[in-house]
Amino acid sequence: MPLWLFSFLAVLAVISALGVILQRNPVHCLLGLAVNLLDIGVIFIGLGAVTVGFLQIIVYVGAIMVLFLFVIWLLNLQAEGFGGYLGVKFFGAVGAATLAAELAVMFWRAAPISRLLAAPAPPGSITSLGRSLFSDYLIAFEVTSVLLLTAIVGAIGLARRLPSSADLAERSATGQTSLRSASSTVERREQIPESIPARVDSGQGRDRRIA
Amino acid sequence: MRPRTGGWEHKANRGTQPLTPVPRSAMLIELVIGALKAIVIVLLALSLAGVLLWFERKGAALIQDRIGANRAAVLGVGRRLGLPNLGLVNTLMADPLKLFTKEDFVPEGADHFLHGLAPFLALFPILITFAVVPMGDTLRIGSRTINLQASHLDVAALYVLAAIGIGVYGLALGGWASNNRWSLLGGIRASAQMISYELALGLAFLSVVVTYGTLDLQEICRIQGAVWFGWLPRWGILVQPVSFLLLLTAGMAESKRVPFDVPEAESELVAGYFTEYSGGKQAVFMMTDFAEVVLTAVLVTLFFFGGWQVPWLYHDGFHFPGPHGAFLRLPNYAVAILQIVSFWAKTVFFCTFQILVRWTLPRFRYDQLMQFGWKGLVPVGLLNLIVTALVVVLVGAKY
Amino acid sequence: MTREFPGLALILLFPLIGVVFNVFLGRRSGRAAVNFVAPALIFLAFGVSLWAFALLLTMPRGAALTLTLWPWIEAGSFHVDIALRFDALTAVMALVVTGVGAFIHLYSDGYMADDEDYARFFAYMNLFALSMLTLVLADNLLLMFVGWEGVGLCSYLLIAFWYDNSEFAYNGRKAFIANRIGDAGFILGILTLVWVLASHGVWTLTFTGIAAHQDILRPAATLAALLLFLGATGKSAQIPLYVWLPDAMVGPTPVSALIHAATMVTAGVYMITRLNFLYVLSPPAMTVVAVVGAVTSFFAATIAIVQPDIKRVLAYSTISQIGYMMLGVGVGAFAAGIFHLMTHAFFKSLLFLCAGSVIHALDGEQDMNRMGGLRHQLPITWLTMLIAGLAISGIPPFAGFFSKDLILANTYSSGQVWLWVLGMVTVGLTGLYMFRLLFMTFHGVSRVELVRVHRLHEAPPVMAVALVVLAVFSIIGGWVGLPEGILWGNAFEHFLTPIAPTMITGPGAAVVGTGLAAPASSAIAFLLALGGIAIAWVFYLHNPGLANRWAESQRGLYRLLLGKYYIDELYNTFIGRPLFWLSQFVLFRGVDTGLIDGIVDGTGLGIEGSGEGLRRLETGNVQHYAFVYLLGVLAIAAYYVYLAMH
Amino acid sequence: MTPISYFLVLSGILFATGVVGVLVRRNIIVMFMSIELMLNAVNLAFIALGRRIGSIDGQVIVFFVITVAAAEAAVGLGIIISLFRNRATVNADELNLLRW
Repeated sequence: MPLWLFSFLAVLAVISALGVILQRNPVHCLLGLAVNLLDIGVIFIGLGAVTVGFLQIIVYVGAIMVLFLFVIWLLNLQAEGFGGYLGVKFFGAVGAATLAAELAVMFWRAAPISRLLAAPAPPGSITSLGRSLFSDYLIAFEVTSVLLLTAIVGAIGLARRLPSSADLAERSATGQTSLRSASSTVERREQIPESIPARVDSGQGRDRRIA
Repeated sequence: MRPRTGGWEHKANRGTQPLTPVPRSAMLIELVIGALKAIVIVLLALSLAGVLLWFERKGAALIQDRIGANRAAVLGVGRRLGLPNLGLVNTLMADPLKLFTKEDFVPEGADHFLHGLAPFLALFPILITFAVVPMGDTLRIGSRTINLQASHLDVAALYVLAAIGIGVYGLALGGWASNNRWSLLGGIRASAQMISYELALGLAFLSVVVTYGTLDLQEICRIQGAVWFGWLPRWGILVQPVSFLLLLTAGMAESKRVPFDVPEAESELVAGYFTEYSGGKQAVFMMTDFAEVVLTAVLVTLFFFGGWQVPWLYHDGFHFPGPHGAFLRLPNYAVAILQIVSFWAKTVFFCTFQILVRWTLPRFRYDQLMQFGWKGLVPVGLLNLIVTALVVVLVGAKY
Repeated sequence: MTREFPGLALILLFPLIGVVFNVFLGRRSGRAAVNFVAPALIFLAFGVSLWAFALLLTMPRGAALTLTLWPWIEAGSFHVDIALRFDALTAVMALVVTGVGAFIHLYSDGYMADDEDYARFFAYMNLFALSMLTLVLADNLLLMFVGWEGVGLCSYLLIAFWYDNSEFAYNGRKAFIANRIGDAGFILGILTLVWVLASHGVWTLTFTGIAAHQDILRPAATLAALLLFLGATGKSAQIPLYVWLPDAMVGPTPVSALIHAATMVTAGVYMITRLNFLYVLSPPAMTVVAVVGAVTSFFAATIAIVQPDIKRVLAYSTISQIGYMMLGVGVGAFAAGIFHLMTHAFFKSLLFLCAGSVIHALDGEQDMNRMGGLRHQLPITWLTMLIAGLAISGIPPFAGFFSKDLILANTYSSGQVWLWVLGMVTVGLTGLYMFRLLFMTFHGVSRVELVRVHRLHEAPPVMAVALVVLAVFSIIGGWVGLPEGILWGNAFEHFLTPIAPTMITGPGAAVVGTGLAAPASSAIAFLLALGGIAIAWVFYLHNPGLANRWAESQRGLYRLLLGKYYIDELYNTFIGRPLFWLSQFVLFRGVDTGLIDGIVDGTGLGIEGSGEGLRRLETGNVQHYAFVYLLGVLAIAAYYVYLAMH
Repeated sequence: MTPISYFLVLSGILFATGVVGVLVRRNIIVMFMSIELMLNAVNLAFIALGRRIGSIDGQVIVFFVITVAAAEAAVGLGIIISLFRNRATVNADELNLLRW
């Protein structure tokens, strides 16, 4: 990867990362993160890890970030004010800066890194990656599939809205039970749209969201 | 300061560098050719999108038994010559002109930056996918062999998926930045729909990729040039019919057009995520839609209809089937032209098909849409993938 | 010579199947299934044992069938396998356990016909068979100990089978505790052996392995033998740990027959015989065994004379007979001890089963003062019990005669004459209490309560079959060990000799063959037995009032005997109460509440106090935690920076 | 050609940026995003070092990290949603039930 390209990408990465932590509006933070991830994906590709780079873009930028976006909308997050435990924040920032400095020194001067012999660039092709995944890392790969399944179940279990007793009482009172339970899909369809206008209608929603 | 770690880099790459440096002039020519290829394909795609806009209006009129666009004519030349007014001028010239000169309205309280960025964020990823679309095999000019593909990429299929995945942001952010409830709902619906159907799209891709054993679109086209029984072209549609249906359906859903147009359902959400857009930005959104139609058609063509393949046309001419098969020698440029024409003809056919579908089917309800995606297409895609993988393992990837 | 025989595993597998079946499916599959499966499996085990026995007979003397199932303990050089060994001694034991056990299982079908908890009963019974077979089939001391503990557990479970009666439950616990004391000795004995062997670099617990190192064992032989014998006194109900056995009679009668007469209580004898190579190294230990056996034998017989409870009489009789066996092995006549063990298994289990039949007929009545004249109503029971009585009394040609005579003759040969005298007296007492029991139960006037008279019934066929079969064995069972010179002579002893050779030790071993001849000893024993029977006839049949008058005149002695020498009370006063006091006031109030609770509470309070202070650190704010985390990361990174700089 | 240490230093800077985000921001979702940022910084280091030693293992690990991150995001966001339902806030300072 030529230095000019790296410089451009690195600067973009740092700016977008700063955007993540400095922007007040979560959507802007998210945008910063998406740009950052995209950028790092491109760096991966530039480093020869073509497959992983595209996977990073597909999975991270194309799916995980959109999920974040959904949640931000679903919770109707407003911009974050300044405040809280300022001491921790100050020293946290100082500590993180120290960490960055330490890492930089470490990477810059670490003897093992600079002493290692040069090796040919690994083939970044999907073939070698797949071969490695399905031979040396087969068990890890299979375990990952179990992990994903568990995560799916866990996410559904956590995020599912169980009808509260008040809801049930209301339903039975208005005689809607049979009607609703007859078509659970209708109910599910209504969930996502309902939650947002409801919060916007709560008065300050419009301003809060954009503030 | 030169880092101490710097030394190995040169050593590492010395082996991979060509021994004789490429002359500067040759590099320049390469650059020009590359740029030309990129420009040509993007222009072709965009003009096709424009033409589709016209065809959509006229086609809709045809199906709905009305006249359709017919207003603007240049000095009435056509009518004087007794030609029917096809409305070409007002859709291809007057409308864009109007759109780009209209006031660019941004609603109060909107996020100006994102509102302006969103349409381009939507269009851009779709356009860049065309970089890896092969329009033909190779063209030889003099001693130079030109791959008729703007950019050759091993993992082109992944690239296309990645680009489509990024395409969500334009719509989602556009809907959010407009500070409009309908827009936001439209944006949410759009992103939810796109993410859901991306899955089916990905599964269709995977089946195809497993079948061909490569992610390279050019390679996929080349593989489809073979024939069965000496006469039947081995197009993907014969091997992966389920995948074809999946890809077509999911692709149409990705372009958010009827019957999958809930994000912009005018009876429910005014105009969905671009309710608050006008002028040029709206034109860009519309362009995105049509570019997606083209993209879907291109993908279907590439994966299932041989891409630039013309039956029995090989690099040196036609080899017709039959026991005493005739042979028609063609020069290389003729072959290339035939291939390009074939590719675009197929693409146009599938674009047309999608537009016909648009005016034929009613809209899905939102829950039906989601159910169709998750409970219909995804399981079918998974099943198809499993069967494909099984067959490939059992038969061996002999395709 | 040994030979691999996989069938040995089957002997254990069948009872195991029974246990699993009865525990998990017993109640569900119903009484009929349980009644069929439980005995059938023991019969199958019996069949396999016979098969193995037949195989063994085809092999040269001293041969054994072996089977190593899997490694059990692997710790350094110490290695113990789950391994089985089927030699002549095991053959006798396994055949007795499975054979007698099978018929007792069959008998139980009838006996437990009215009990709701049949599945649990048979589960325990099968578990017992499994444990007992493990005990006798074990190839090493440790596996034998597993069986040893297993039978103890089953004994406890079955004594307290009707656990809703608190007294029964108490008796179960008593048996368990007495056994625990013995088991402690057993464990210490094993550890002594391990210690001695390991100090010479020998890491084995297999019987053959230990036997091969007699020279190493010699210094510790007395200690190990005595400790192991303590285990034997617990399991085999010898002085001083015999007290549990009479109380164990509250269990169902088949249990008494199988566990507390035929098999488990003889485990001690088996163990000593199995370890005969160890015991012969230590004449003092042998003497102790012989003396304890003889004294127990006499002591228990005297108690048996006056007990009114039919099963208690039999219980003391069992103690007395096991005393004989101990006497036999104590003087070195291991084969004789095992021989008596076998014949005893036949006639004593028969006696118990007959008693059970009587009790069953009388709806649970056990007091002989409320019986009498039952021979008309229970002819089969009467006849079989008479055979058993003759057998135990040592009347030829019944089984007991041969085995008991062998022991007495060997005792005499050993030169310990007073032990022989004690044994002889006990022969007379045996005849007395046994025929007292028979006369009071089956002869004379009926003292049965009127309500029970009409419901008197002979045992059902399944029970009767068991009685008859065991009666046959009580007659012919002794014929395998005829005195030398008659027909096939003492085939039993010859069979056992390679495993447990008769080695008469003791001070008078030199006088073997001199003085009193074996036939004379037999004659004396026979006459004494007849005398005992005659006395019983006089006291309880010819002149029924005489016994009471004698009791009146010898009040002190009678009370002493009736009160079982007040041993239980003695134990209670001198061991139980002090222990209880110690537990209550020193260990509980002092050590437990004071010291241990103090430490525990103090620890808790200390932790609570420090937690009270430290919990202020838990702000609940994630970022605070993350900050601390960051400090750690910084420290680690600093270390690597240091490395990078140097 | 860019030396590998440049990539590593970039990775370190991004990681530290993520740390700052986790420590400074109060919005849980933004904290979560910062964690993703840190994960990516580490991924970058893996890829760069994998390239450095000529091994595919770095890419494999990154592949797994991406997968795990997907699972983590799904569960984490699920937790955040149910948290929001119960407490009506995503402010980390207010979510301190697990305190003394």
